[in-house]
Amino acid sequence: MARIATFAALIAVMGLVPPLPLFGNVTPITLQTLGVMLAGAILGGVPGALSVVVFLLLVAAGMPFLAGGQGGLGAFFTPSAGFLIGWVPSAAVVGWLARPHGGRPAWWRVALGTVVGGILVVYAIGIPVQALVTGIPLAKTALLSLMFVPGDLAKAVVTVLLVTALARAYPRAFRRSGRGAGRRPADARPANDGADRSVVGGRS
Amino acid sequence: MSGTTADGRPVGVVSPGRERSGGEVRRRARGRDRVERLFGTYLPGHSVIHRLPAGVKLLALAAVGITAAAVPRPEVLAAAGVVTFAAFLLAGLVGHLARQLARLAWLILAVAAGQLLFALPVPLVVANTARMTIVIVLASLVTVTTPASQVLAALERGLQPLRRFGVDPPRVALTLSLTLRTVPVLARQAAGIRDAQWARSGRYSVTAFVVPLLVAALRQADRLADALAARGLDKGPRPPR
Amino acid sequence: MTPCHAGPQEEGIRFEGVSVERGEARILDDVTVTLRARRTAIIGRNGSGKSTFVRLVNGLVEPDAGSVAVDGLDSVRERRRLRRMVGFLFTDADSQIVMPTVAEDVAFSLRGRGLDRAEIQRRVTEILARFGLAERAETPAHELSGGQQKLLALCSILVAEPRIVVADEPTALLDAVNTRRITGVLRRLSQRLIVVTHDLGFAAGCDEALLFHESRLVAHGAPADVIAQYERDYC
Amino acid sequence: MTPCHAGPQEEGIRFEGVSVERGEARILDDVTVTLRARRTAIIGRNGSGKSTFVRLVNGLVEPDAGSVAVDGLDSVRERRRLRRMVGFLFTDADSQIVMPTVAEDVAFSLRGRGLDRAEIQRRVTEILARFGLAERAETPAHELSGGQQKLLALCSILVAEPRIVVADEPTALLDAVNTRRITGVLRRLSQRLIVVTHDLGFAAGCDEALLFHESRLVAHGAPADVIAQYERDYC
Ligand SMILES: Nc1ncnc2c1ncn2[C@@H]1O[C@H](COP(=O)(O)OP(=O)(O)OP(=O)(O)O)[C@@H](O)[C@H]1O
Ligand SMILES: Nc1ncnc2c1ncn2[C@@H]1O[C@H](COP(=O)(O)OP(=O)(O)OP(=O)(O)O)[C@@H](O)[C@H]1O
Ligand SMILES: O=C(O)CCCC[C@@H]1SC[C@@H]2NC(=O)N[C@@H]21
Ligand SMILES: [Mg+2]
Ligand SMILES: [Mg+2]
Repeated sequence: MARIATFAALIAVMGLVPPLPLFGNVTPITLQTLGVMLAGAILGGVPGALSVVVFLLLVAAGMPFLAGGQGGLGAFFTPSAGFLIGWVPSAAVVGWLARPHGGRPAWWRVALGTVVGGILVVYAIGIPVQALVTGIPLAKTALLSLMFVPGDLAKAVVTVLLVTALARAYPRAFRRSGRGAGRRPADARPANDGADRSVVGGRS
Repeated sequence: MSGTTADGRPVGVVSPGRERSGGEVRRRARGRDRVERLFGTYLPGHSVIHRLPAGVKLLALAAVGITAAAVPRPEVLAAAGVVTFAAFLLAGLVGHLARQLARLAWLILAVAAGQLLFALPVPLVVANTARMTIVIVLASLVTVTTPASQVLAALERGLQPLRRFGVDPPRVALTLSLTLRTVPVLARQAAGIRDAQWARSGRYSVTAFVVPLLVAALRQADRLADALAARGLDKGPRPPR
Repeated sequence: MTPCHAGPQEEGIRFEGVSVERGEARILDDVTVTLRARRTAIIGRNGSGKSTFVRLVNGLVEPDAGSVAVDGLDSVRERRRLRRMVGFLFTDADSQIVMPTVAEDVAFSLRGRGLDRAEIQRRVTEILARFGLAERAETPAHELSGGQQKLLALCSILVAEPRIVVADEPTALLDAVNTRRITGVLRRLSQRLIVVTHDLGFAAGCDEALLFHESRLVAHGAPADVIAQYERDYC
Repeated sequence: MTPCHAGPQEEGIRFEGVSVERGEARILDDVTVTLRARRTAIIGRNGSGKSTFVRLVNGLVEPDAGSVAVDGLDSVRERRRLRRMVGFLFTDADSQIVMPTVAEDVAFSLRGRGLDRAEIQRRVTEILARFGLAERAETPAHELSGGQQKLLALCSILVAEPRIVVADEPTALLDAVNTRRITGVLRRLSQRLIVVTHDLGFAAGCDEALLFHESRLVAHGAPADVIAQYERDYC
């Protein structure tokens, strides 16, 4: 629960970075998608998605946590509402693809997860909703949304780099079980960081 | 885990509308602005709209939103527009409506221009844009007339039926509060990291910023979990491995 | 020293052959001791295992070998009851405060005790008044100064009426005045106190002291003697 | 006191009528002073404005009124040059460490100076050896102990060869040995040093001291006098 709350807060903090409103489109480019990808990749599928849910509930309650200090129920009726909703399954899919068995993810899995979950899933929900709200035909809306692709790909790359760097900087991040997970006989302890090179631990 | 504060207000947030004596109000006004910026966009007041239960407002909003989307006829939209305007009048927030519309202007224009660009018929463009605008400003009316704590409490009540699917509303409410507490903590850490990074290299790089921020966040999460445990809140059952 | 068949009535905090491991490392190694004094100071170098040791008291850390019993309650099996008995003051007030506003944070400690709202409200107000925070009840916790945050953390602990207070470096980062204020409050507590501190002056004022070095308990006795040993052998 | 037409050759860190505001609050109020001593201590209560004051030195905080000049360089206009001249040790080592491992973190300070890899590597190894961290070069920086993290932060600053070192509460949370170690390093620095500290003993060993109270500079002079005033009037 603490991690879910903290990552929800992290997504909010990333909203403090000023967004880039691109002329000609009504949906801003924001760093928050990076937060969503990270939540999925680091927390895993379900907790990652839950942290996005928590974040969105707070937005709905009126917190100005969206890019550019936006917030409130109105946010769920703008053209970008679908993207917001899409963040929930997005984090889940990123988590499932990146870390199907928990533990430290392989870089190519993170890459796969962020592209499929972090980009495709978000677009799959966001673009139709935007088309619906604005009344602009789906195909044209999709065309407009192409301008997000470079930014989102960059965020996917950054996520891969970050997850790899984090694994080095703070290996505890990916421990399968948190601290205090209960008593285990000494010889059955899961592989720790030092054991990475060994075959113990059965990490995928 | 009752999900309420000491004085019986529901979880969460400061109630920025609490009255204080005259001088105090002015002295605190600035601080209150800061609170509001961080903790929500409620504008205190005593109108009928302010006093309506949060749940009623949320349901009304949903009703208008769904009707406008399902029956996109000019007379329906006109009626919705009138209702919305009347609600703002009742709340005494016409000024806020104007500001809100001004803020939305670029969005409205962009949406309308986009549709015209794609050669949609003008009446349809007007209807589409009007529908979107009405729902957004009506939603913002709900937000500014309802303290965030009430919205959260209504949410908690609204989640009750989901108990059957394993949702634990008080736990959700608690998580929301924890998040609110954590936002300023992380924001301050983020500022510290940005300062340190600049002081050392004179440039900003995303990885050199986000890696320490992630580490800080994860540590904060661990410490928060410890603090919760120490204060009597046991961690939920771990999923079996 | 302590009889092994001690019943649950037994007073004191008993550590029996306690070891804690993290990865390959033993961060606490075979500690056996019983704390009976009213105020116990824990001293030692950075990384010597002090925080780990006090976290055993309320089950935040579980022993990998040995056992911890507080007044006869096992720290693992009776963890839930123990946590009600022990108030824990963390070094970093930022992570100790879990709710957005001052009053809510104090009220959080009274959750799930079957108290009604008015009663919770009464107790929260009373304790905030006692520590001079009454006016700040509705303030967001992050707007308090460092000293006030520590006081809030103390309020949130004491409102739950613990039998034992554990404080891990309670005065770090505080100025002279705030330090005096917090140590004054801690000294005057009626509860049993276990305090980890680098402030040897404060340690000297306690009733007993423990010295840790490289994961081992190396001295236990009168503060003056233990401090002397610390300064002689490990500084 | 200081001539207004001072040229860029001027030595010393000159604050001229500096105020800093945050919201309605003045967190630093009309400070005029010139620091010329080799080691300056800044003391005062929590929230008195000490950190704000030292952050002016390398342009992390910009004055809302008045100006700051370091050896004649304006802290706002010449911010980039200043940043290279000033090494800043933050209170919280956690946020100061920006790269995953010890060696990478030190190397980060040498980025963008046009040094080749071998040279960077050489300097990093040298400074780590000087501070006893050579063996930990490949360790994740966040796994170091508190004292080691502070040493790492110092390495990362000194490797860039600053002319001025600013340290904001460098010994908070450290044990007696690590405190002595860090203060020892700071005392022996050849650079000019500005240190914010609650450790009045350390302040006493500096060449001059500044006392802040409620956003104002209330004393400037020999450490012994300034400390005496602090203890007399503000404690
Ligand atoms: N979860 C953990 N995983 C790995 N190592 C740990 C963990 N917790 C603590 N340690 C290590 O155990 C040792 C003892 O830590 P502890 O926090 O008990 O020291 P301490 O005496 O409180 O030190 P300080 O005075 O710096 O607070 C340290 O070397 C620390 O790095
Ligand atoms: N960004 C900010 N916004 C609002 N207030 C601030 C900001 N930065 C500092 N302050 C306030 O300015 C005052 C002085 O802060 P500063 O950090 O300089 O104090 P300090 O003397 O370093 O205290 P300490 O000993 O606790 O570190 C404090 O009351 C603080 O709350
Ligand atoms: O802040 C909002 O109102 C929602 C923003 C949604 C932004 C979408 S998410 C996918 C795409 N990538 C971006 O950077 N922005 C859009
Ligand atoms: Mg400790
Ligand atoms: Mg400070």
